[in-house]
Amino acid sequence: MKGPIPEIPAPIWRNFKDLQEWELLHKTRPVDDKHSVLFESVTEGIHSFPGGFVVTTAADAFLNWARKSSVWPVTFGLACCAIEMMATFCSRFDVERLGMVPWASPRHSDLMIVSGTVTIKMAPMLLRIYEQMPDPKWAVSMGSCANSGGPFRHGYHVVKGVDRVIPVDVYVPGCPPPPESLLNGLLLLQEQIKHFKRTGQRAAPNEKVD
Amino acid sequence: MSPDDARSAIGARFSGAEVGTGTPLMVTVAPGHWAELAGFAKETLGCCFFSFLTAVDWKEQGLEVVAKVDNLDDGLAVMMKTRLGPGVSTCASLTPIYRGANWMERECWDMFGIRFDGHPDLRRILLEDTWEGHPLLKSYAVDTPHPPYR
Amino acid sequence: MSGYLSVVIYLGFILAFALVSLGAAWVLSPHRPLVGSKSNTYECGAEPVGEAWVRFPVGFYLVALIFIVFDALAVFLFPWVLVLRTLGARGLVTMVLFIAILGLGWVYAYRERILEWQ
Amino acid sequence: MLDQSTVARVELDWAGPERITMNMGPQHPSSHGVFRAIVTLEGETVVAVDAVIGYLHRCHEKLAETLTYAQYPSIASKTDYVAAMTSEFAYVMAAEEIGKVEVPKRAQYLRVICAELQRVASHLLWLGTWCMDMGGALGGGATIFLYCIREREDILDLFESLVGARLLYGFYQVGGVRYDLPDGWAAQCRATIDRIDQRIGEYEQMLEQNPFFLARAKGVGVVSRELAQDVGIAGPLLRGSGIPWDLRRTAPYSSYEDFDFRIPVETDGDCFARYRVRMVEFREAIKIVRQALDKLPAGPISSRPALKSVAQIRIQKGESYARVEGPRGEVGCYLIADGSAKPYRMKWRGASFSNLSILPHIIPGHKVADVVAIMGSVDPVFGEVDR
Repeated sequence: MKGPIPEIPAPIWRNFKDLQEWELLHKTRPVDDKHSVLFESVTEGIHSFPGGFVVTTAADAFLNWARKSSVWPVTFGLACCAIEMMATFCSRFDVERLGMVPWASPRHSDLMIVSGTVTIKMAPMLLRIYEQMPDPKWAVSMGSCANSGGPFRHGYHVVKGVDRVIPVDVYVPGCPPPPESLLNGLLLLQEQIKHFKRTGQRAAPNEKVD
Repeated sequence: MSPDDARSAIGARFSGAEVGTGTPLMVTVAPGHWAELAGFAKETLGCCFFSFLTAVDWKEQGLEVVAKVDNLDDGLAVMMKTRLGPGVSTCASLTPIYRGANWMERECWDMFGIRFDGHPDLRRILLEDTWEGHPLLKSYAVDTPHPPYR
Repeated sequence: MSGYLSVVIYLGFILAFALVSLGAAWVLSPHRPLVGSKSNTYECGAEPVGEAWVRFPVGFYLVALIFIVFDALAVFLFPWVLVLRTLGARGLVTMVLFIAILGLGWVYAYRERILEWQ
Repeated sequence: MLDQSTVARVELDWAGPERITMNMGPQHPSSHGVFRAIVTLEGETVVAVDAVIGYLHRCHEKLAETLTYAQYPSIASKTDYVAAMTSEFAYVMAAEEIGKVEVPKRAQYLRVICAELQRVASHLLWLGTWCMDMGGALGGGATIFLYCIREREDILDLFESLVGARLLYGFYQVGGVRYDLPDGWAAQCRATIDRIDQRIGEYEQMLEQNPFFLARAKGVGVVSRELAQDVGIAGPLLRGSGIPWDLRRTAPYSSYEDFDFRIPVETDGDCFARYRVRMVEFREAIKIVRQALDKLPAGPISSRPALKSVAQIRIQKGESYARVEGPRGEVGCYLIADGSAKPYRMKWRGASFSNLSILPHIIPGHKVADVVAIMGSVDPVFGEVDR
C-alpha cells in the first residue's frame, strides 16, 4: 500500500505547452524506482498497525530535515551568474549558514545551481554532470539565461532555458540575480525538500521534455 | 617607422594597394598579395604585434578579410584588408607568419566558411564540428532552430 | 590468554559497525536504475578520452615504497610508547636502534633523489 | 634515481611510461569558467594541450546586428562580465568615433572613474580565484579568496549606488553616461579605495613571503617577448614579458592624458611577473580614481538629449576600430555602420581570446599543477573568449 502522492501546488505557468509535459513527468511516479524487499515488508508491517502512517511520516520528516540542512551545491559556474554565485558562496552572503558546502565534484553533491547561459555545445556536458550526481538531487536554474535563454534567447547557439535539458526545481529570476535573490531561491528549495516524498521520490530524468 | 613613410613603403612595394590616411593605416590589397603584405608588414614595417583577424560579409560583393597588426615601439597600426570577390571563400593563411592568427582563422572558418589554405588544422573552434552552416553570413537567420534544443 | 578477549570484542565492534552502516544504507535508500552516464567515470563533464590502464612512470611506485617503510615505523612506535615506562632504558635503546636502521633507508632515498620529481 | 646508463638499459625493453589523455574539462574548479583542455600526460608532465572553447558562445556578434546602438551596451557588458564597464566602453567609443558624437568632459571623467574602479574589482577577483587555485579549494588557499571578495563587495556597493546593478550595468551610452554621481558617493568612494589600498599591502605581504606561493609562481609559464607579440597577448601578460604597452599611455582616450600614473613592466614573463604587474596596477588605478575625483568638472553627463529614454541613435555610414585597456588587455570593437540604427557588422576583439591562445604554446613541459597556476595567471573570462 503506497502512501498518498502529494498534490503539487498549481503553478501559474501551467498553460505553457512545454511545461505541461514537464509537470506531467514530475507527477507520475517512476515505475522502476523500487525499494529493497526488506524495507517494503517493514513498512507494510508498520502501516498495518493503527497510526502506522504517523511513524513513517515522522521518519520522513526527520530524513527530509537532514536532507534539507545539508544540500551540497556543485560549483557549476557557466557565465556572469557564476560570479554572483561565487559572491553568494563567500563571506558576506554566506550559504554555509544554510548548510551548503560548495563542492567541486558532482559525485558528492546534491544540488546543481545552473548559473549562466546553457549553449547547445554545453548541454550534453551539463546533462552528463547532472546524471552523475547521486540521487536524491535537485536543480536550481539561476538567472534569466538559464530560465529561458534570457537576453541571448534569439541566439542560434543558445538553449532556450535549462529545463529543456534537466528537470529544474527552483527558478531564480534576474540578470544576474543578486545574491539575496539566489538565497531566497535556495530557501524556497529547502521548503520544497521538506515536502519530499518518503522514499526519496524524484522523477528520474529518463526522457527529456523537448 | 612613422605612418607617412610606412605609407610610402607600402605604396612602393604594392602598386595596386590603396592606402588610406588616419590612425590605423588602412591598406587594401588583392587576395593574391595577402600573405606577402603580412610578411612585409612584419619584417620591414616592424609590426610584430598581431591584434586580430576577422571577416565581413558584404552580401553580393563577397567576403572581405580584415587583419590588424601593430608596431608597439613606434605606435604604428596597420589595418590590412582584402576583398575575396563574390562567391570566393578561400584565402591565404597568415598562421606561418603570425602564430596568433591560428585561432582567429579557425573562428573565421567557423563563422564565415572561409577556407584558409596553409593553416595547420582548420576545424571549427566555437561551434561543434557537427554544426552545419556558417552563422555570421548575412544569409543565416539569427534564430535558426537547431534540434534537439529548440 | 584472557587478554585477547577484549581484542576479539573490539574486532566484533569493527565488523558490526561496517555491516550495520552498509546494511542500513542498502535497506533504507531507494534503488534507482543507473540512468544515462551515471556509472561512467566523471571527467569534468566530458566523455573520458582514451583509457587509464597505462604503464605509470616508476616515480609513483617509489613514493609508495618509501611510505610503507615509514608507515611500518609508525605502527611499531605506538604500542612502544604505551609500554615505555615499564620497559625502561632497554626499551629506549632498542627503539633508537630500530629508528636508526630505518633512517638508513631514508638516507638512501634522499641520496638517490627519489622524492625529487624529474 | 639510478644512473642514466642503467635507466636507459631498463627502459630499452620496457618502452617507458605510456601517455594518458585527460580532460581538464568544462566543469573544473581551476578552469575559471567553461574551458576544456584535453591534456596528454606522461606521468606528471604535460606533453600536449588541445584547448576546446566555445561552450559559452552566445552569438554576440550576430545579435549585435539585430540590436540598436542604445540597446546593445548592456549586452556588451556580458562579454567580459568580470569587468563589465570596460567592455561597454569599447563599443560605445567605436560608435562615437563613427558618428563624430562629442562626449562632454564630465562624462569622460565619470567613465575613467568607473573603468578604473572596475579594474580594481576585476583584479581582486583574479587574485582571489588564483590564490584559491594555488592553495587548494577548501584548504589554506581560500583565505585570500574570501578577503578579496570582501573588498570586491565594497566596490560593487559603490556601483550599486551609482548604477543600480551589481555586476552588469548599461552605464555607458553613445554620447556619455546614463547616471550622475549621487551625493556622498565621492566620499564613500574615497573611503573604500583608501581601505583597499591599505589592504593590498597586506595581501602582498601574505603572499610574497609564502614559500609555496613563490615555488608555484616563479619560473612557471614563461612567455618570451617575441612569442608574446606574435600571438597578440595584451595587458598584464604583455607588460609581464617586458613590453611597456598600455593603451592608456600610448593611445590615450577619454581624457586619460590628464592623469599621471606609472606603467608597471616586469621582464621575466612568468606567473610571478604577471602577478607583480597586476599588484602595481591596483595602486595605479586607485591613484587615477583619486585624481579623477579631485578634478571632476561640472557639466552635462551626456551630449545627447533625453538619454534616459532609449531614443533611436542613427550613426552615419563608416567604420572604426576603438580599443580600451581592460584589466585583461586590449579590448577592441571593430564597428561598421551603414546609416541605420543598427550596426552592419561588429567584431569584438576580446583580450582573453588572444591571451588564452598562448596556452598551447607555453603549457607543454610543465606539471599538471603548473597548468592550474598558468591558467589562473592568464585570467581568461569566457564571455569574452567565446563571445
